[in-house]
Amino acid sequence: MQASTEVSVQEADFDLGAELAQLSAGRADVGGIASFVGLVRDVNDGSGVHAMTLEHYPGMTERSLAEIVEQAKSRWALLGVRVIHRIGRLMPSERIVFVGVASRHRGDAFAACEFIMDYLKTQAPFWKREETPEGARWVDARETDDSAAARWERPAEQGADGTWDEVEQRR
Amino acid sequence: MQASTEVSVQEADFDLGAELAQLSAGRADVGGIASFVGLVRDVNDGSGVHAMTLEHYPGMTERSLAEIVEQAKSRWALLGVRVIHRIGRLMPSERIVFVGVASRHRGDAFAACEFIMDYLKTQAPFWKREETPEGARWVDARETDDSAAARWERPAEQGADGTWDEVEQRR
Amino acid sequence: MTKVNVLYFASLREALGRSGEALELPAGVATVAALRAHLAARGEAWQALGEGRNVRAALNQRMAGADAVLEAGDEVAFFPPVTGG
Amino acid sequence: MTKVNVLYFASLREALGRSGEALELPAGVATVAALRAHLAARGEAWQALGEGRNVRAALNQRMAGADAVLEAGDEVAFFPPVTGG
Repeated sequence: MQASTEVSVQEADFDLGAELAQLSAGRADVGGIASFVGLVRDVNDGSGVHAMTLEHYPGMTERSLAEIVEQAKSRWALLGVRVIHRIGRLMPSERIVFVGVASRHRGDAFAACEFIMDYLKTQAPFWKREETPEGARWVDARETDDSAAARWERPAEQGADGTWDEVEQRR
Repeated sequence: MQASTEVSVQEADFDLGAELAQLSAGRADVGGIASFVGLVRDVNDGSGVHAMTLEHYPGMTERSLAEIVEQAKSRWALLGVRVIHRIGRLMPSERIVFVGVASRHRGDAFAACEFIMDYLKTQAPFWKREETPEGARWVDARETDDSAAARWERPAEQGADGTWDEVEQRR
Repeated sequence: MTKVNVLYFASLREALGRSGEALELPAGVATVAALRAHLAARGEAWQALGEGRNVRAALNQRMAGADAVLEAGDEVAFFPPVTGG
Repeated sequence: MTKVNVLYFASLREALGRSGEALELPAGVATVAALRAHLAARGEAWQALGEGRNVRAALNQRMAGADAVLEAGDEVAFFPPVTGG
């Protein structure tokens, strides 16, 4: 029932307070809401950043975010999840991404929120292009993001979603 | 400089969106803000809860919250921290506690936010009294909260803040 | 003469019917543990402070161990495990 | 005849100067890996798809391994590691 409004990919900014309130609106069984907001920084890898453009893969983006949310719901007891990811051109200090998770207990809310962020960072097809004084550049993927996502892998699942690199390593 | 507004113990509710916005206001070096909001549930330990009263230890409450925040800042690279804990009588679905942490990178923000919640749950002198159909009752401390806090202990620190129980166990 | 201020919170405050008291420490009562035993020995409701009861203590608004030494003017608080958040 | 739709994103789209193309798979090109090698063999800019380059693939909007088998009508996408969030 909630699936249609769980995930949004949009150019527009959003109202953080309203999004958080929505996660427990009209119910009193939510004990905690963990959330994360990602912002555009004005410095990255030693260069000033005066704007950033987010490209994405329409269709796959929404699908992959929905799948990440489903995975989180299958692993933790969640009462509500909301993911918003912006696209287009953004200025420093603007919001890029929001993940909010409601649960009875805080442990589940924290774990699921961090899990969704870690998977989103490595699985959802978004790409950042930064405008710096030295010109525009595509942001490089970080190994720390891969290792952050890898720590959620359970033995039975490893290799199940075989990305290209994993397959190459297995050769 | 920020210390005076980092921690609040108050009866009044607060504006979540404003508190989150404040954590990155006027700066563009914040990459992420992790936050947690704790809410009053209408059921606890199998009983309906129609209200809850939070008692605290004035003076020690603020001091212990400030110390927990200082510990977090000494362990992670944080750009801003905000802790609000309400006291007095609260109804189901009302907010009890807010912890927001701003950092350059999400890993630090998540870890510090969860650390502060776990320590707050076991170290800050607040006590909950629930009104249920069977009468009022003091909420029992949960062992899961103790173990959640214990996982942050580093070998060099163990026993340093010797609570009564720890001292008794050492005899 | 060692005078201290003792505070009780939550279920302990309720059980004892008071939120605190000024107290002159008897000879030989020099630690948090000794003070707790001294109070528990008052009997009846005070057994809520007895050995085996899950009671925490703070000395001058910091969590304190049983061996913490008391000095004149100290603020000592006894309370059940905290349940905030 | 196996026709697939190929998409390129981000730095790869820029390097190749196009965001996609409809493609008839030559005989013997039946997997994501084979398609990638076929495209890389076009030379020059297409070496951005060559072995050793950090390229990911999706098949019908799902992350796909090198061995994933292509069928008529499939949507295949090539792109650098994602950097959202």
